Amino acid sequence: MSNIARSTHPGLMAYVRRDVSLSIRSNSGAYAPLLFFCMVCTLVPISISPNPQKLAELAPGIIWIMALLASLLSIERIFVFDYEDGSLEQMLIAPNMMAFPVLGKIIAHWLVTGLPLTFLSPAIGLMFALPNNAYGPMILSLAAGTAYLSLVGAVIASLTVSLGRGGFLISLLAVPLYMPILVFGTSTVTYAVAKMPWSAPLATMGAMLAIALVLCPLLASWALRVTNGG
Amino acid sequence: MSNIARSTHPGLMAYVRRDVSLSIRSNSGAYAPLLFFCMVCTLVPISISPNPQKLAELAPGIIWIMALLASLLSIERIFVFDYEDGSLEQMLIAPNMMAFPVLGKIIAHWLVTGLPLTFLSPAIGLMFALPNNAYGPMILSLAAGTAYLSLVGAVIASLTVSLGRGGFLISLLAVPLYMPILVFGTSTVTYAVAKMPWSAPLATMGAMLAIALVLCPLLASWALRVTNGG
Amino acid sequence: MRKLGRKWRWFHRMGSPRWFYEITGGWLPWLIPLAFSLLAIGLFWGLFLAPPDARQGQSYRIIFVHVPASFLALVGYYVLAIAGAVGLIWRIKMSFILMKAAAPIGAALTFIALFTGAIWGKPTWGTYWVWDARITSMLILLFLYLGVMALQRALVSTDTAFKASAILALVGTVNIPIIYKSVDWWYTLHQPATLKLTSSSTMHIEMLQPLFFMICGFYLFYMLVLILFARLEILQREKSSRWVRSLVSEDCVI
Amino acid sequence: MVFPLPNDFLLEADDVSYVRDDMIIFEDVKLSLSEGEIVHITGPNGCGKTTLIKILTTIITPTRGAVYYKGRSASDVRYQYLSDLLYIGHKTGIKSSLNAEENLLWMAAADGIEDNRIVLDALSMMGFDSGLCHRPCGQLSAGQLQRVALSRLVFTEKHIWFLDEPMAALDSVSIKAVNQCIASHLERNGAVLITSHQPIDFHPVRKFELTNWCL
Amino acid sequence: MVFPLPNDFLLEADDVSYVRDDMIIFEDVKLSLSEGEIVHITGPNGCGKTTLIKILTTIITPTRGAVYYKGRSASDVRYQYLSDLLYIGHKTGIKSSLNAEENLLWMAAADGIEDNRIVLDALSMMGFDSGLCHRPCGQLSAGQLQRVALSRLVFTEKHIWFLDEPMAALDSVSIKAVNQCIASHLERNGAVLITSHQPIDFHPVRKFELTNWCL
Ligand code: HEM
Ligand SMILES: Nc1ncnc2c1ncn2[C@@H]1O[C@H](COP(=O)(O)OP(=O)(O)OP(=O)(O)O)[C@@H](O)[C@H]1O
Ligand SMILES: Nc1ncnc2c1ncn2[C@@H]1O[C@H](COP(=O)(O)OP(=O)(O)OP(=O)(O)O)[C@@H](O)[C@H]1O
Ligand SMILES: [Mg+2]
Ligand SMILES: [Mg+2]
Repeated sequence: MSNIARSTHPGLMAYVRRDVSLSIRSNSGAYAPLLFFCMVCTLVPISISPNPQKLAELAPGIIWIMALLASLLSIERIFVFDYEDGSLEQMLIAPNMMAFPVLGKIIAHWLVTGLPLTFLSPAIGLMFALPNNAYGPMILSLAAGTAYLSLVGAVIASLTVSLGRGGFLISLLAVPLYMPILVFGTSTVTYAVAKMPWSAPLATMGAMLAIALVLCPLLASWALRVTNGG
Repeated sequence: MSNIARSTHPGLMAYVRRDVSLSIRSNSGAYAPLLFFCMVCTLVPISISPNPQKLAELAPGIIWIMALLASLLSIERIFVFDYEDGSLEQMLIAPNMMAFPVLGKIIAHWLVTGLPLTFLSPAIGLMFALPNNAYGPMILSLAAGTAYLSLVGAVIASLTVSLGRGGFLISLLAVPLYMPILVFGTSTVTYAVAKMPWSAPLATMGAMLAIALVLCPLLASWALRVTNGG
Repeated sequence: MRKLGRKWRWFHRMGSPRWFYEITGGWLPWLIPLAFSLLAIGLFWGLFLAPPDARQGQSYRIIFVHVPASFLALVGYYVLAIAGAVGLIWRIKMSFILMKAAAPIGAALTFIALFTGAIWGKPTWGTYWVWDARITSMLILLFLYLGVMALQRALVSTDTAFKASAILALVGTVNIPIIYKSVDWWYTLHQPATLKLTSSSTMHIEMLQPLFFMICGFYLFYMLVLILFARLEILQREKSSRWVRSLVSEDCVI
Repeated sequence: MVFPLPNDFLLEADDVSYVRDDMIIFEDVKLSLSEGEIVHITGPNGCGKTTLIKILTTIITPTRGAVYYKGRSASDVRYQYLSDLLYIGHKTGIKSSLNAEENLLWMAAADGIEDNRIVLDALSMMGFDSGLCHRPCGQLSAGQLQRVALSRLVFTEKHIWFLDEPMAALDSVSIKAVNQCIASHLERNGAVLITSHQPIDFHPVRKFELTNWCL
Repeated sequence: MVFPLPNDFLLEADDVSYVRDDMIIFEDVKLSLSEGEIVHITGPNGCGKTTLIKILTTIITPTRGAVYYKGRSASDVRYQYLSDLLYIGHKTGIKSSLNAEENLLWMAAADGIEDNRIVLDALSMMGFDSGLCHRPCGQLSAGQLQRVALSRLVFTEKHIWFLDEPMAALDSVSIKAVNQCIASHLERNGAVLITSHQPIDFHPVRKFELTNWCL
């Protein structure tokens, strides 16, 4: 009896599916971080300058900062609801490596935050008069970069999960860790705008992503155990 | 006996004191929105440009956007904790005009968000090489503007309170309403930078603040009643 | 209940979804052909008969969709807000139903206005998007519509959803003039008016006539869709009532 | 109804109905409460006990019907009514970052009590260990938290008590303490409306059975 | 301990102590559970019942002592032990945006059950009205929610059940249903560890009294 239960326990993909559908069901919907991204991007021309030339200069940095914020502000919720309703305790006593469910949840977070944001970024680029040759690098850097943000953010979120809505605490802890990827991400795009070879920063991002993909789920599940008293 | 209870029921100032002390006690502390403001402002030179001249140009807009975000992201929590722990129900059956407690909570929100942020803004301005003559108008516009943001945001927060952490929904609803104050706020500062008379936009902000001060607590308490089934 | 005066009785009967459903059922046979024929005439006239523009050539013809859509997108918000206010003040359910119906239509029209404007911008301004005062405030209008829809959808209890989104619509109305003013003012501050929408006074009379048809057609079309959406909502909300059940058993289609 | 009902009930629900999302929760509920009386609302899970209490406390507006306080519509004498009622629901309004004493002091302020001696006495009467007083309430066990919330009963001066499952999570010692509070309140001519799935042992308790309309 | 204890208890807590923030919650607790046995943990509020259950389920690591599963340290045979236990605590792990069926299906997947017929049967056995199935769980009453959570008991194939105050908020009909589940589980040689402030009416129930160390 125990063997059956073990082999069929919901694994990585089940968690991905569940979390994606949960955030689609949730009140604000899966499009929420996307909306935030759009809303905040529209603030920029209004408060800084509507001049297309100036906007084009700002575009890479602004798009990247806003993507970072959208990811940062939604990562808080990756574990906190599970903590509050008791699902996290059930996850802790599930008979499998906890890193898999955790990775599943991280992937789900990226699927509802980073990925749609990446797809939407060309529209924002258009509105910000970004030059044509920058779109490709922008999309690639955002796709890899937001995945990294989700991974690293999850570790921070698992450390602060027992604080309830730690809210801004998470931003204090996460922003320093996010900085390197922000630098490489914006350089990829600004290099492309300046018609310089942009593959070096992008490759660095890829390498960082690969390392994070291995380490972060392990670290996050460890942190979850510790913060729950284990 | 009922009269005593009525006259002594915690009023506006009691709520201000309580909410301020609650957010000082909370895990992330009262300094949280402030930290967020600082963290995010530091991202700008990294991702856009460290050039002081460019930064000076961006400064009014960036400072204002980040102040708006800090206010927006913290206003969500003005009623949601009270909703979750049942304090809001107790507020609804308190024998006094509900607009007073609500105004008290709004003032408390401003005291822990808008006001410290206003005091901190000169430091950010300094880092962004803002010209000297712009500091006064910046402080004045931020003080009035963040108060307006807290007031209008509270109405939106009360509409979404029953959605739990509606999270980003609040940003969709609030940002359009925040736009005018953003325009006037940044204009005040940019006028000052350009050595033009900046009293007109500031006066407009003052007028908007006065109207919001009267209407928003009423609207918010009405909305709280409605969203709780009344 | 207090005895109602005659006027008030009429007012409250109008608030009954069933009354609305029955009366608008009689309008539909007129409204549908009228709206579609006006649209057809306007489109045909505008696209094929009207002369090309002196400066813009053929591309200006998008005006026949763009202007009516922009116009009704603005009007639509007032419909939404007034319906919400009436519902809140007089507690009329029908008014809330109309408000709920008005939101997606308004959002769609706003989106059409933005989309056609963007398409038009490419040949005339050489770019799809520019942060012009009018365009920006149109974008904000879209957000306002989306906000009302999202709140409506998110609140599960229908009564609460109606009241809350009505409050939101009201707050938005207060803000629309402020938004418009502020954005207008912001634009003129930052950038000299290099790009300006061609003013209607310069428009040729032969272009104005089909435009007039299109605007009337859009108006009727708006009414039509609003009524259809409201009827659908009524059927959904009153599905357990006797009159809707008998309707369904008669195999009536909306 | 235009005229107030000619009676002396402290509280009366007159043909109250509530419909939520096209589902009738209950219909035409008639309920009255006099001074010195305790009414125990019973009924299966989901029959609408919590909803009824929230309607009586004016948090929720009923679809039809009205609540009368001393013969006058509760919405007419709203503030007078509200300043005379105490409601402790499933969610008790305790802040998890404040400790027990601070929480209770805030609640006591609603009764015009600013004295922390009274509050500490109330806590010890409910069997709340004074050694826990310095801890934020978020670190208390389920029962300890409920004890803190119910300490209000010791010092409140409100007339009508609405208690929604106050005994859940309490051990037998604390249940006795709560019962004692209720008994002395009834003696002082107070009125209590209580829901509980556990039996309540007062002799003159009037049961009010809500049937399950949903089914 | 280096060697596994030479006995056949299904579960055993061996001199478990727990200290939280320099406060001793309990010390040297010895507890054993055999197949077909039900143990009722009692004690006043705050004596550490919930903490003890969390230690037994390995969520919390004890300060001293260890838990043994079939004579071997639970941390050594961790996955085997975990795949044999079921824990329903104060917080039940129900998602408020999913409906009852969806919630249970997810939980059933942990037992290798993918059949929604089984889940629906379980719900109706716990007296959960099928008309409520389409509603998100956030819209259920306190007792209805608890019924959904406890429906797991009907179909689970786990051996050891840990139930932390399962009866809170339940009406008498559902309490009977839960008791029935437990009874048939015991007959099938399962083991149950339960905390409850209400009396539990099985005849061979073994009480385990936790004393309040804090005081
Ligand atoms: C995305 C971009 C655009 C948006 C959001 C937009 C929005 C609007 C709005 C709100 C109106 C007012 C409707 C009314 O009050 O009757 C309007 C009218 C008009 N637009 Fe656009 N527009 C856009 C692009 C363009 C472009 C590119 C052109 C052509 C160069 C254009 C030409 C016109 C004209 C001729 C009118 C009618 C003039 C009037 O009645 O004042 N628009 N547009
Ligand atoms: N998160 C926490 N942090 C610190 N102390 C805690 C925490 N949770 C519980 N405690 C303390 O640990 C002790 C045991 O708590 P526990 O929840 O195990 O009690 P319990 O026996 O389940 O009580 P109840 O009958 O009220 O449910 C209590 O004194 C409580 O104050
Ligand atoms: N927020 C809500 N939205 C929609 N329906 C709800 C909501 N809360 C409760 N209900 C429904 O209303 C009915 C009455 O709920 P209520 O909480 O009043 O029951 P109750 O008698 O207190 O039950 P319990 O004994 O379980 O506490 C239930 O059928 C429930 O499903
Ligand atoms: Mg209840
Ligand atoms: Mg416990």
